Amino acid sequence: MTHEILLAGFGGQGILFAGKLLAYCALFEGKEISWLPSYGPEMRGGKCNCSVCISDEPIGSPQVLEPDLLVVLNGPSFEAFVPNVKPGGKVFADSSMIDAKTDRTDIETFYVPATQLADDNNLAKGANIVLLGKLLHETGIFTFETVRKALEKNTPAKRAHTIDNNMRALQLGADYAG
Amino acid sequence: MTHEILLAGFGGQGILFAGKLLAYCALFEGKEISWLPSYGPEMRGGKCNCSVCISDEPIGSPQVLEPDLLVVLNGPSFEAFVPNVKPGGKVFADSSMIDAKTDRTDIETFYVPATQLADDNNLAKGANIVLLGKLLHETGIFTFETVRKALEKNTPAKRAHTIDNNMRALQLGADYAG
Amino acid sequence: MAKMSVIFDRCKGCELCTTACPKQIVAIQHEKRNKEGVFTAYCTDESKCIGCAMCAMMCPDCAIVIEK
Amino acid sequence: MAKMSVIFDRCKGCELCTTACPKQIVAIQHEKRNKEGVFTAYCTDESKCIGCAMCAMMCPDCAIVIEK
Amino acid sequence: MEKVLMKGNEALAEAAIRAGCKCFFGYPITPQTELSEYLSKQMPKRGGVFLQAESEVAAINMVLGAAGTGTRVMTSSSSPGISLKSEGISYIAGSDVPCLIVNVERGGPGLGSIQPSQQDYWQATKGLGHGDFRLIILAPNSVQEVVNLVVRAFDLGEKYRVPVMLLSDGLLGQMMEPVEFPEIKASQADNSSWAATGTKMQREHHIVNSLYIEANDLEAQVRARYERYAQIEANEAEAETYLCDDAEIVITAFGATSRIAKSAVNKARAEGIKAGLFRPVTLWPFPKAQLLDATKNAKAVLSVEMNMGQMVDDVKLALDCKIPVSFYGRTGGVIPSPNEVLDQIRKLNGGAQ
Amino acid sequence: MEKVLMKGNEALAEAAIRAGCKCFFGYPITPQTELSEYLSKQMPKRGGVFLQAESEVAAINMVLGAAGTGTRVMTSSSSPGISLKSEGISYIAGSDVPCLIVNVERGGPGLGSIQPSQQDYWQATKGLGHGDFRLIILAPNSVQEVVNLVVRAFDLGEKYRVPVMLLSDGLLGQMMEPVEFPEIKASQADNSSWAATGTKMQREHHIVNSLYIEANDLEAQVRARYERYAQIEANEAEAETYLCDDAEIVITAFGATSRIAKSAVNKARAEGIKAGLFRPVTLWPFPKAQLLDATKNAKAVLSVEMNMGQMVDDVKLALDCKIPVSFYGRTGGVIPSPNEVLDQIRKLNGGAQ
Amino acid sequence: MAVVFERPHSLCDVRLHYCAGCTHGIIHRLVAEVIDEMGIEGDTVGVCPVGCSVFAYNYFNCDMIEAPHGRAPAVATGVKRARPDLNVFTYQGDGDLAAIGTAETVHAATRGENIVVIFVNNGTYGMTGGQMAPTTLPGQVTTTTPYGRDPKTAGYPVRVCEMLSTLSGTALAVRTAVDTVPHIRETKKMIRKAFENQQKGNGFSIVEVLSTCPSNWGLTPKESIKRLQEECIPYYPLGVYKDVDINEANAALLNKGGETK
Amino acid sequence: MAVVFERPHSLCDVRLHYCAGCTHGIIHRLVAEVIDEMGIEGDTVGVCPVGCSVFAYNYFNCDMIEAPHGRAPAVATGVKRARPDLNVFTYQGDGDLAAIGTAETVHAATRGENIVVIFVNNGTYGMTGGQMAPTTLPGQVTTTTPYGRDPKTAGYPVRVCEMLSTLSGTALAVRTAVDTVPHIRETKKMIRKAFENQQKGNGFSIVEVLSTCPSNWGLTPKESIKRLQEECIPYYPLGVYKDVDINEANAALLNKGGETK
Ligand SMILES: Cc1ncc(C[n+]2csc(CCOP(=O)(O)OP(=O)(O)O)c2C)c(N)n1
Ligand SMILES: Cc1ncc(C[n+]2csc(CCOP(=O)(O)OP(=O)(O)O)c2C)c(N)n1
Ligand code: SF4
Ligand code: SF4
Ligand code: SF4
Ligand code: SF4
Ligand code: SF4
Ligand code: SF4
Ligand SMILES: [Mg+2]
Ligand SMILES: [Mg+2]
Repeated sequence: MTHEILLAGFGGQGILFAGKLLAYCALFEGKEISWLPSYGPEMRGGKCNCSVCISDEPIGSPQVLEPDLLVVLNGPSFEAFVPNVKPGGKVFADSSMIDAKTDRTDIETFYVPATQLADDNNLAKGANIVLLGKLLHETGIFTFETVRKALEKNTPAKRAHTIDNNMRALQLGADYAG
Repeated sequence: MTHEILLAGFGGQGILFAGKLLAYCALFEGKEISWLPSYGPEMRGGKCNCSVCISDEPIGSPQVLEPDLLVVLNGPSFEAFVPNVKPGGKVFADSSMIDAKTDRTDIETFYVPATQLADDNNLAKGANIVLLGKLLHETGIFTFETVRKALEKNTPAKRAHTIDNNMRALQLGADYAG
Repeated sequence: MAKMSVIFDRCKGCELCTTACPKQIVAIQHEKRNKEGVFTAYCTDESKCIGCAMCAMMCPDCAIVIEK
Repeated sequence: MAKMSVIFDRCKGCELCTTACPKQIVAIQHEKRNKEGVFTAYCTDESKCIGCAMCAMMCPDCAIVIEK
Repeated sequence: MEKVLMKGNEALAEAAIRAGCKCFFGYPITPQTELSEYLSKQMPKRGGVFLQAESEVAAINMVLGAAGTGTRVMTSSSSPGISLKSEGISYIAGSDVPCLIVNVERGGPGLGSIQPSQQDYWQATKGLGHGDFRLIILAPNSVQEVVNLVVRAFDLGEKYRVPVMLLSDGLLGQMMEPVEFPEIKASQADNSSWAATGTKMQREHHIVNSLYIEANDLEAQVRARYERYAQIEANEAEAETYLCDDAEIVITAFGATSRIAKSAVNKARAEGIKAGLFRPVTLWPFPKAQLLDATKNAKAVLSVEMNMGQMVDDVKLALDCKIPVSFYGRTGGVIPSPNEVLDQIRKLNGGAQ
Repeated sequence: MEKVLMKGNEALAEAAIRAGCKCFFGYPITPQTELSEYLSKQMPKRGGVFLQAESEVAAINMVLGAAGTGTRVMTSSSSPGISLKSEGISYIAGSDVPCLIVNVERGGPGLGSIQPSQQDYWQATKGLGHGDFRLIILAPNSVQEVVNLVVRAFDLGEKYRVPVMLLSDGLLGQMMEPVEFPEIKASQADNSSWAATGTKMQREHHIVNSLYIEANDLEAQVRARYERYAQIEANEAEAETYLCDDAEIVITAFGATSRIAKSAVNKARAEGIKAGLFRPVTLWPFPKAQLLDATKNAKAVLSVEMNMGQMVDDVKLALDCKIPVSFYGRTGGVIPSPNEVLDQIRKLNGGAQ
Repeated sequence: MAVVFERPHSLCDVRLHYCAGCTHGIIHRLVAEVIDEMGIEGDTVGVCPVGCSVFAYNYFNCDMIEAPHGRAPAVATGVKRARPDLNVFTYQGDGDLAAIGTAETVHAATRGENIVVIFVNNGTYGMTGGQMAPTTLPGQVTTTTPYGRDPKTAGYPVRVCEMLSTLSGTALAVRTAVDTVPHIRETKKMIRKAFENQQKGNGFSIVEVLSTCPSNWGLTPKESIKRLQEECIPYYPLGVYKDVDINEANAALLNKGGETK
Repeated sequence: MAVVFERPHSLCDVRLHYCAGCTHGIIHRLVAEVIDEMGIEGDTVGVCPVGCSVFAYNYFNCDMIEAPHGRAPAVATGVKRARPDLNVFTYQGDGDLAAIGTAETVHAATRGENIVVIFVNNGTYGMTGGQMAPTTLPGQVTTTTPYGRDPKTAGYPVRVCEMLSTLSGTALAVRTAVDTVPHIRETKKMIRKAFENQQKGNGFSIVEVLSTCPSNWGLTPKESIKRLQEECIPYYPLGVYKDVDINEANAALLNKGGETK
């Protein structure tokens, strides 16, 4: 089993965090993992993406150029990365932020109004997790149980209350039919 | 004709200036010349020496390791450099500053109490030029005329009065019988 | 008669302009995101604007134009 | 009863000590050069020395020793 | 020990603390920042010193001071900051004090970019400052190896009294991988013969110094140091080889690039091309003997780097120019893809047949 | 023109003024001091700028500023000071602005000594700062050639928009020789397409910059620069050969050392040994073709340097490792003597027969 | 109706990359407005720092030069000495100017270098992600002072205007802020004064502007303005620290022409 | 009779290489006397600069480290942080401390780094042959200001104590001279105070000593002392510029413990 996952959007959208959760899930399952961020010089609002490789074999290049799973939170990234998705791959796109649609038919694309869903449910900045929920729902690569463990590992004590919010966001994504 | 001249002493004794006068004399006579100083980090009182090569041929290494003419103004330099003088070479030593004598017989050594002579004649710091006078007298490589031209070239206008003093010092050296 | 207008795609929704307006007629709308995904500032009551440009002075992104 | 003595080979003949002595009994001799070729300082009148060490305080080369 | 997920930069910092590093002096710069940030959190809690200096120049000189007392000390920076440290590094080498210098390379020259690169190979292996001197250069290619080499770096530095550089890059520094921290016995070489720790009025004073005003003295110092360098060359060169035994095409690549090259080698093998990978772990000393051995069946060597070909000369020299060496590289922060490298291998394979 | 006696440092300064250098920024250091001192006297009288900066770091950045306006500008220093300039030099190279940098080398590493050395060969030719870039390196061996190469340096720098280094040393800088100043037509390349001279509201603003945040953009910049480097390698490499035609033993030596080597060659010839001298005038680009030509009858090559053998690799690579290259050097400020070199030649001659 | 307020001409018509609500943008605009109003855009060269404002070369419409981190005053000196006819300004952050660039700043000031320095003090290293800056307040949490800046180990903040005012070459040293419209107006006035100083040959002028960094302060833009007012201004009092005609102020020194050896 | 004045133990019994009459030698002795009297030779590390005093490592009997030009305060910081139990001092010239080392000096001061800095101000670059230093007086002829230092192009002199006094981490900033025995005594007292500050953990102490450079001033040693009195002291007034308990002086700041973000 090898997953090459790319998450992409603006800085500040929680791209790296979402990738980290996936990486931790894989860690709990004893996989080989690499997680590689790439961002511009801006603190917020700049291009930001994250490559996550999960495999049973040692990982060579950690850079995901042709993802089989793409999570994408803004228009420019949608345009830049959808063409590179491997045939048979899956795309999870935040349709609150992205107007475009792809006409590729060799991949599956899920349009989730993630930002809207998050906002509507008082989960501001939760779009990343909403999309993750959808991804897990569609691929089943990790259970929500495992994600909760990853969240626990990656949430400082004084922000522990956010864990439940994030689990809610996950569920929102999973439940979204769209 | 090739002369490899080494002048050596403490900083502040006018070693480099004396070497420069020789170099200028050679320039006036259309020779190939190199002049190379060597000194320690001290402004005054440190080791200081100066290599002057004068030749009809282009000069390779400018460093004089085995001089045929050695002008030496202090004890440590006398000990360091007299052994290196080429057989047949000449040494001009300031005996006011140097107690030692050499027992080399394959070279000619002139002991001139240059500092004393200069002091006695109100030519403080003129020991370098006194020894130069002796050197020119013994070797005849340049005329006093030429040296005067060199002095004129190397004395800033407002110190022009020193030229005559220096000519006097030259003469003192030339006249010293020892 | 004065007019404050926000350049839709330049506004970053930082809200600094909203604090500067002496007439308190600058606010953030929650209807439409611009191409950066931002809910932008707008003038809540054009008739009250005196064109003092305080909002524009405060805007870090030159996203406000004032006409008079 | 005090004694000022100059360490012959350490003295650089700078004359700073000569300016510091309240008794004006420090001077440079012009008889004998040390190994650096320097005419050194000395006490012109040992009997007048009060051992105040002002000369030594002024000497940059620790070339003066005072006994009392 | 439990495996944890860590960025290369953080793992490096943690390994340094475990290796007994007592002082860190640095100045923020992308992409090495996490390293200092990690230490700023941990050092105060674990009995160490973290100090953010006013500049890289100050930082390297603080390293000189701390190293002069015989303390395990490190600094880290990225390319432009390393350039600023070059005078200080030359002094450290000339003063024969050990320390660890980390360069998390980014694109250059000048301000360049903040993306990963290997453009400082020459600077690290040849020109990091004025004068005749060397640094031991270690180039890990995984987060785990970062950890292992940090420990080795401190030990080597003290053994030979030389500064050691760990040459990382934006890719290794920023990526997270699972990592395990081995039990480390923080050894500290005896420095009682030279360190400036106060004479306690019981010995001659120690002088930590690189000035030898007599040329002959300086020459003697330099020659003595080069004898230690000769020992390092004889004993410490290290390389990893992968499928080289029967390889007709050997890729040479170090650090992060070697991972990409490895992926390419695997792809080439899948196509039946006899490709192998030679990865120098020590860039200086360059593992010449190991390369000769790894290329005994090679018809062509391909150096793959994230620069314009800076390692090529060392490869050629190690091979005594006997096997043709070609080059494929990306620069300025662009990471070559395994497929690009594969293409090159294919070309060479065609050419070699 | 009348010949005058001048120190290498002073002649360099005078030549720079005649070549149209309008600004000098420097910081005192032995053994380059006379250069700045000369300019401090002359620049104000001759319409130029002399500014003693607060440090070498400041000086090189002032050079960047002045060069950014398209002005002919130079700086000079000696080894430790050059290390401090390395970040700035990398920026200058990355910003594609021309300038002249003088290194009057002294003994290293660290504070080292103030005697002549050639220990910065590697730094100059390979590692002067982070990132992929090159400087043109010119190495004169007489005061007259210093003068000639200064003029060339400015012209080359502007022609290719690269920084140029004149690599001198304490020997060349301090020695006086008779020198003649040729009539110099101070040419100044057209810089109207890039220099920051004020838009006058008549053009797009010019940006002098080395930052390219997109890795692909930075790579494109670097590759474009390497194309210029390729032209430089093709067109500008220069060497002097002496008695090489029939030489069985060719000495390679640059700068001041080549004079000593020449004396040794003469002595060897007097003994009937077929020795010759190959002297690279440009150290980068290294005159490879010229070396191949000069060694066509050589059985052995001996590199003579005032360092621990830094040019040897370039010589070997130029020869494609086909002729054995041995090395003789002194370091730390010691100047090799012609007799020492002669001994080496004799040994090789014995060995070669 | 006529446009009475819009982007100044010398600020390029592009999106600024700064985070939402970052006051760098205000300061950029003020500099551009002054350049416009003085009509000097065509004869001005700006020098950008390394820091969040590193892309200033894309924003100012005049010719621009990118300096290495901290070296903008030296680069500006090079420009000004080579081309005294040009107006030269630097735009620098607190890490740039008061940490790595301390020597260049102090010496440009003591030389009375005829340049304008716009100094944006936001108490942190914005660009690299919020490390301690020389001007970080005691107790302030940053990514390299995770337990709050403890002056006993991490040092005390540097007060730049106070320090530079001791130097004879400093003509103008003033601290302003951009938290309110009146302060913004004052800041602009001082920037103008600094450029006018340069045109008069009146030496070194520095305008220190207290600015925000919402991203690294971990606050919203509005909260950041509040912190600026409540924590920063009290520590860094606004005001004119020095404002002299340096030639007059140093007349006694300047008359010391000729050789006094 | 007993010896009442001789070379202190912590000054090695070797010839100093300084030029005849150079007051570097006096200052060396004073530092050594203080070290002797405080009995700290065995627990002291000195840091030498690059400058005429570069060989100080041969002169002080305590352990010594040679720093690159200007970087002594950084090297000393490294020593002190690694080994807070040691007494650490630097000995620096004006070129070293106030030109190339400006940033290191200012930041050691602002950090309140617990070290002693002996600053020998002789208004020139002695070692390299008399170039202009940052403290060279206006009008003074040096080898790089051959027509006399013109502040308009070569800048104004830096007054170091005045500048460093503005920094919160500076505990002691004092300027003395070694032109007369009383001044020499005062200098010694201040050096002692600086070392005592360090033992109390009282932060950064600098003793600026006005010194001569007969060789490069082109004067005899006696004339040099006269110039020091007539030209240097008037420009660089002697006195205590700052003398505080930094913990008390900054109590308000230090109490800002914890996170204030
Ligand atoms: C030599 C060097 N060191 C460090 C850096 C990394 N760096 C870039 S910006 C910066 C600090 C920026 O802070 P500041 O000057 O306060 O500007 P701000 O981003 O806060 O506006 C640093 C340390 C660099 N680019 N070059
Ligand atoms: C990086 C570097 N730059 C320059 C020098 C040359 N240099 C040696 S000492 C010195 C100045 C010394 O002046 P100062 O600090 O005033 O000490 P002084 O000799 O006057 O006591 C300089 C510029 C150097 N060694 N290293
Ligand atoms: S111009 Fe004045 S009144 Fe009108 S919206 Fe702006 S701040 Fe309010
Ligand atoms: S200040 Fe400017 S950017 Fe911020 S909300 Fe208002 S208009 Fe938008
Ligand atoms: S002060 Fe010292 S060195 Fe100078 S003359 Fe007196 S004893 Fe000699
Ligand atoms: S000890 Fe006092 S009285 Fe005696 S010689 Fe010295 S200064 Fe004069
Ligand atoms: S990081 Fe801070 S200073 Fe930089 S743009 Fe964002 S808010 Fe502004
Ligand atoms: S050059 Fe000046 S400072 Fe240096 S030792 Fe001589 S007199 Fe003293
Ligand atoms: Mg900042
Ligand atoms: Mg000095």
